[in-house]
Amino acid sequence: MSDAPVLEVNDLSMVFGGLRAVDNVSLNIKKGEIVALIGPNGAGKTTFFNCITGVYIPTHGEVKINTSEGSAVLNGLKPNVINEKGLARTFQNIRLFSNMTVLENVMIGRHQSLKSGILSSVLRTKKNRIEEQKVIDDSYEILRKIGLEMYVNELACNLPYGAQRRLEIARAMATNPFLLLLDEPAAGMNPQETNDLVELIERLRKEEDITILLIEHDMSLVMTLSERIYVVDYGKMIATGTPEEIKNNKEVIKAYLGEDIDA
Amino acid sequence: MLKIKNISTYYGNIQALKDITIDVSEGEIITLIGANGAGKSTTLMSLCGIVPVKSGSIEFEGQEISKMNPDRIVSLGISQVPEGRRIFPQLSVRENLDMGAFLRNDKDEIKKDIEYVYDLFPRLAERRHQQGGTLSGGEQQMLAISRALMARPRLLLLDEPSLGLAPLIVQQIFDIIKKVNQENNTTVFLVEQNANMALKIAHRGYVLETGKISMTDDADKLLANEDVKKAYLGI
Amino acid sequence: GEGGTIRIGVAGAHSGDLASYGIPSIKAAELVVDMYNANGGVLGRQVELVIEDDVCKPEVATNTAAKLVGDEVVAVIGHICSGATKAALGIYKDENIITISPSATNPPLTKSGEYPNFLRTIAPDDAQADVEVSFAVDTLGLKKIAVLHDKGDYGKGFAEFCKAQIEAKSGVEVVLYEGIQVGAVDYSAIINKIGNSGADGVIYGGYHPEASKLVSQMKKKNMDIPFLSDDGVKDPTFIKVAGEYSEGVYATGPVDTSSNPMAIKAVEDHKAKYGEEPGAFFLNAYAATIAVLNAIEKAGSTDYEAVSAALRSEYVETPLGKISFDEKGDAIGVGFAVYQVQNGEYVELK
Amino acid sequence: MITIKDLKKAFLNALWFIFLTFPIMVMKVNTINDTLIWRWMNMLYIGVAAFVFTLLGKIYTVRKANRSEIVKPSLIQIVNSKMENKKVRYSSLAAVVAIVILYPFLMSMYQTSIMTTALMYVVLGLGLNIVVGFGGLLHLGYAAFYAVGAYTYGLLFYHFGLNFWLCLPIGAVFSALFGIILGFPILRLRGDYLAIVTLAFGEIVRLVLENWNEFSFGPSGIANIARPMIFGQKLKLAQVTNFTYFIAVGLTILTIIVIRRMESSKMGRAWEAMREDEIACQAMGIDITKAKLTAFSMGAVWAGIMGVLFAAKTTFINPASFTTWESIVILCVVVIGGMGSIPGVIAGALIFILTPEYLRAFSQYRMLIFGIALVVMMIFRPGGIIPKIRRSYQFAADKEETQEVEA
Amino acid sequence: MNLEYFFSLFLGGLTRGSIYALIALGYTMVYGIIKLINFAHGEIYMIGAFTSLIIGAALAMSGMNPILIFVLACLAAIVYSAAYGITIERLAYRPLRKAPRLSVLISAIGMSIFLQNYVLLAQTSDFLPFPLVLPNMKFLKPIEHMMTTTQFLILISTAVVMVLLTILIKFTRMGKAMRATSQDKDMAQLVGINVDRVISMTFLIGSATAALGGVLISSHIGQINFYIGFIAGIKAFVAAVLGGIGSIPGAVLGSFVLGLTESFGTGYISSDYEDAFAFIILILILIFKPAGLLGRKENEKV
Ligand SMILES: Nc1ncnc2c1ncn2[C@@H]1O[C@H](COP(=O)(O)OP(=O)(O)OP(=O)(O)O)[C@@H](O)[C@H]1O
Ligand SMILES: Nc1ncnc2c1ncn2[C@@H]1O[C@H](COP(=O)(O)OP(=O)(O)OP(=O)(O)O)[C@@H](O)[C@H]1O
Ligand SMILES: [Mg+2]
Ligand SMILES: [Mg+2]
Repeated sequence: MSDAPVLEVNDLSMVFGGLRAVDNVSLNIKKGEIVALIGPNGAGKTTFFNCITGVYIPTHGEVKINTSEGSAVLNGLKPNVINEKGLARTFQNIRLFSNMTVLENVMIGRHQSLKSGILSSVLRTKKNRIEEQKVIDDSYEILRKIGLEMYVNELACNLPYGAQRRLEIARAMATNPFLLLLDEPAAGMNPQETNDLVELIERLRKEEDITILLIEHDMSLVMTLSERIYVVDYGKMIATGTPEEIKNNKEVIKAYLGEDIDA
Repeated sequence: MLKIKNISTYYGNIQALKDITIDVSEGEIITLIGANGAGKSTTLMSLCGIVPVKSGSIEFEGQEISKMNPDRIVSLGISQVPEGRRIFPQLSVRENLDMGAFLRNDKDEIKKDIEYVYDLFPRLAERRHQQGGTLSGGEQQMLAISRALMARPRLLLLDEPSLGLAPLIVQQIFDIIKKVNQENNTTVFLVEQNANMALKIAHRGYVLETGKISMTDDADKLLANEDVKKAYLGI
Repeated sequence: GEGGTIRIGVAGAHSGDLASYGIPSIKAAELVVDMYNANGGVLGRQVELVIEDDVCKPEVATNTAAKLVGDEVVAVIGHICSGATKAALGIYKDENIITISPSATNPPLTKSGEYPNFLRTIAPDDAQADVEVSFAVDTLGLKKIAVLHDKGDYGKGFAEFCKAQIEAKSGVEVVLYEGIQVGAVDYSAIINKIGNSGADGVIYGGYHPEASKLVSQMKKKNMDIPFLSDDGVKDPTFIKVAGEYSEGVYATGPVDTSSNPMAIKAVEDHKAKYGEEPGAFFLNAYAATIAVLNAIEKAGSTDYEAVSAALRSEYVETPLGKISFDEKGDAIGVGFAVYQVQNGEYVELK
Repeated sequence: MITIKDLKKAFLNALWFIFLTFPIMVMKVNTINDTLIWRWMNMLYIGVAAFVFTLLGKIYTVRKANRSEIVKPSLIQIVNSKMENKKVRYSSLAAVVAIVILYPFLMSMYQTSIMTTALMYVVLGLGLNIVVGFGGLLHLGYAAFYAVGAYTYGLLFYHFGLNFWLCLPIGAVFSALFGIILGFPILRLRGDYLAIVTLAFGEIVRLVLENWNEFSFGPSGIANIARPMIFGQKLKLAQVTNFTYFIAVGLTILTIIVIRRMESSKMGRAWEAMREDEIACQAMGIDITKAKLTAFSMGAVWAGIMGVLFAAKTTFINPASFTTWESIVILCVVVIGGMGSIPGVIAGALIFILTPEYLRAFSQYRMLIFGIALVVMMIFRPGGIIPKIRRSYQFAADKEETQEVEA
Repeated sequence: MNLEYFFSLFLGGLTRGSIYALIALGYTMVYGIIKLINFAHGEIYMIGAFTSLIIGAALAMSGMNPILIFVLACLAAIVYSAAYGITIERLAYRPLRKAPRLSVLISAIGMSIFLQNYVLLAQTSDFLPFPLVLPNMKFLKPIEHMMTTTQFLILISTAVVMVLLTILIKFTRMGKAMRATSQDKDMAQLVGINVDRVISMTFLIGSATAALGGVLISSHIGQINFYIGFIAGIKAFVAAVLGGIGSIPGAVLGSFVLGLTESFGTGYISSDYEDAFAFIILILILIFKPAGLLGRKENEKV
């Protein structure tokens, strides 16, 4: 059981009009792994994420998860159901709830974990009050872990770009996922901030016991963090392997990395 | 060519820029680096008149522009690749490029320039009829840069042009910046998180810290500076 | 209070899209009151008008009524629209305030017996429908009639009575019964439908703006069947607006009193004071005001019971003729006649 | 402060407005009587007014530019910070309670009556605020739910003699059901497409009421609906007016409490998130279908309740009271007050409904003034009278820290 | 089934449709650029009609040639409506460029109330007969009972205006600037577009179209008062949304669908529910095509 990959994608395709943005991609991730998905711009990475998380309904293929609660097929489910099943994501083009505070953004993430209905919140039962306070405290705790506690009551839109990216991660973490999908988490960060982010992701994996699939163009981050890498180009999987293997793969160098890659 | 003198900019009650002074001379590449939220993008937006400056002056080729409307400023030969790309989402790639050349009337030259940017980014040529909004992040970035080039600016403002681009393309973008600077003598004002690369191609650099200029020097000297290394280069 | 002025309320639509039906009653009341005050008032006291707008909306009318109650009016001239009148009457009834409407024609207002304090100087819709239908069937000899209305409380109420009365007669049928859309830009569909129904005449319940649109579009389509309508159309404006197309149109209206010397004087006074012809329901409001003031005078006090009795027992000379009110509150002596547009003028058909 | 240039500008503006208003203000045509009247004085008035207002506008902008160097805390912030203090809070609360209780005894029946109307709009505004302010769904058919409530009471009373108190919850439930019925077909619609469909829905409901005589009595409506009673006792007019007022007060308080609690609950946050970004919202595990439907039905409940009260207050209902215009008025209450802000909506309703009543003195001009007031209000306070203030939260962690510091 | 009856309903529907279209075109244009449900658009239409009534009636007293009067009054209406359009934009909408969209909507509602009452007070609340009447054209004689000269002119103008506006938006510099402005105002400025001027131009063109509608439609109906703009505005709004708001051909298509639905609904079912048919078809279409008939689906890339 523990050997079965937590996420299993088989022959996934996504077609827009005549464009095969994702073309027969298969991929699997084991529990606790950090896996990177890289590839040139427009290769179909984000589309791949969208298919897994239910934003798009894939044209073809299967997305499956295996957890302690058994396995489940995700295709065709709504994004919120998929999130309930334990997949959380961040967005490449930041999509925070911009006119809500940082804390509230994270509290939204906790939505699923709340049990009380409208009636008990209107009557403000004791159970409800305790639950509400717990959401607040939990959310604050998450912000603290991610290092955003100084912004709690700021509006999300007033945060600097890098902080917004981290808030995306915090919000995703709040949904208690077992698998976290990060779309270019380091975009817009300077090298120093990227280093901090590497540390943060490492820590999240260790402390929160989650599996991570990330898309990133910053090779220093990809190479240090990930255990395995998948490379796509024009929607097709062109290579897979450890960072070392990928770094030396001719095809990948030609399509994506370029000759002189430092790191 | 560009003289920014003691400008301060506010968002409501929050002061984003405090007494910024920057000089750029013709033909230079200068870069502005700084942490998230330091005010780099705000500097560019103030320059173009999108965010009004409260005090101070901005002179472009001897002309005071700090109170001008953005479209006037742009017509003086300044164009910008804004943060977040800001592609016109419902225009096709081709139409987005045409918008870049909005103030120009030389049809034939425009055609040539379009071919030129298609050459620079073959990916765009492939996607020329696609709606801007559905391009991938990186494709949008290429389009944003191309659109700015279509104006044939004399001063090109770039806000994090390498954001979200594949390593191969990043390299290419910096080459293009250099090329544009050398071949067309376009002055470049570059805002970058990728300080390493930026400082490598720039002549001079400024460091911005929470709305204030904290350091300015030749690019290679900044690259060697210990503080800069620690804070921005991640070494 | 005692010894002070006698206050009379004037309520109705004074602003908004129905203002043209409400404002003439203000002017009528003003003219009458000026006349009385110039002659020393009523019971030796001056009469004062309290004018309040209800925009013809029931919800506003209740507030208007509360305001008038607060201002201690003895009687109210109004309201203009039946709906607003019904809402306001709930309040006047509890406070024993006489209410005389110049224009609310909805039959249950008097017939239901719910509102003993309510009277009107206009005949109710059913009486009018009676006149209309017997004219259409007995005089014009129509056999297949299309009955249309504007979906408003006045127009639809009138049309319903017409329909019922036609159906009660033998050998005549209603071939089309429909509401038209007020304010629509074009009526060709409904006109085609009339043509298709084989109707030999149209009865329309509603006001003149829609009527003139209907009539002119019918004539433009060469549809030449009699068009009959109600008091809302028996208005000189209709003829002006519909122009040549109005020729031959029938409309019911209060028996012609324009030769009545009081009516002539009232209209002259209006022209002198406001520089224009009076508008809709002007004479009805004029008569209502006179009736109230006269009843107070005759009763010798502003006491509700006394005034109410006086209104029902005393006949009074008004521009509508010599009138009084029956038990239910409908004016006796105010009847309907049929008019036809002939050479650009409404002519009473005897 | 005023330069020659400004004067010149003011002069040009005056000319422009003279030109603009010329046919309508100066000429008066009556094609019925074929008359044409020239009113040259109006031209003068317009010119002078445009001139003066331009200069005043100039002075205002100059002043504002000078002033904003030091940003003063707004009145609302001051009030808010004062309210932090428990003593101030409780004493002002006591004062409000006292005024509310004494109001009908100190004021005339008319004043009480319009205050009741205003309070009804407070509740309507708060209800619509759930949909528009919290959920970000532009709703132009809210009056339909109001109608559902009113007709629920009107018909149940007419046919079965059911009393006001019984109909209150029934009206609420019916409205909520209608909310869900409306919600379903429009789940996929966004923004203004939603607005037009809600408008269409509202009109359809009204048209049905207007045309389906057998069911609703058509345009002649239902009259003689019973006013609220206590223990089946019929009250005198003045008493019942006061009683209705207190019912409105009670319902207003109930609404405020319930909606406040909803807002700060899980559902309230989901509504807000939905307003901000539907896709991200779903990615966070929120079922937006459910969120939208609850927003519509929870919003509709209040309209239903107020509909019942409306029928009881006016004793007469007909479809003309539930037009699109009515929906627009309620929307104005929400936006003028401050979208998403409960105190804002309360202030908005009071101002919006009471102002025209107090403008009765200007009878003919009042709608004109009212129109201008809307525009001016939006220009100077685009976020509404009392814009939403985000609450900040208390953390257990905070408390621990302060304790640690103290220790 | 009676074929002639069907055909006359069809023609009636077309007439109605083209009337809606003439108003909806300006509506959709203004919406396209600032995403504002311009409640005052109906009032601009009304002001156009009133201006032509006033000017037309005044000129008629001088005994001028009726055709010339018609043309002059029409021009006056266009000039004045355009002037009102840009003035309203300047006063009531421009200061709110950065405000929440609903605030602008309320401002528009305020403007609409103001303009109605302005005309009501300065002129009259009565319906006035519209003095501008076109003489019948000879070649329409055979189908006169189905289509009058004015109807014919309305149809033609709708087609012409639609074509002109489509050309304007698709192919001219101004059109490009309009499209860019509607999508991203700041970025439009950054490519050198004077956004304020572009928006003013849009209002100018939209209002001029409304004025043309005001004159022709009033001449068709034969009477106007200060309140005609409200219903016209709502119908135009429905038509524009039905076709896909922001789309020029969409507005025309939507208007025709609306006109035909109402006409056939009245003809074959009942005019009691005439408006209801319009609204039901609207809801049905939007359920299946949430962005209207010709509206582009907002392609949101995630
Ligand atoms: N909704 C859509 N409609 C049409 N084409 C689309 C759509 N979404 C994505 N595409 C196209 O699919 C391709 C893959 O896009 P995707 O966003 O997945 O790329 P990516 O790998 O994430 O690139 P980047 O690294 O630049 O973000 C691109 O060419 C893009 O233009
Ligand atoms: N529209 C806005 N309203 C309020 N505050 C803002 C706004 N835009 C930016 N700020 C604030 O102004 C400061 C400067 O922001 P700016 O975007 O210029 O930073 P930056 O240096 O470009 O950062 P990054 O590297 O993240 O892009 C930040 O503190 C930010 O929170
Ligand atoms: Mg991507
Ligand atoms: Mg930036």
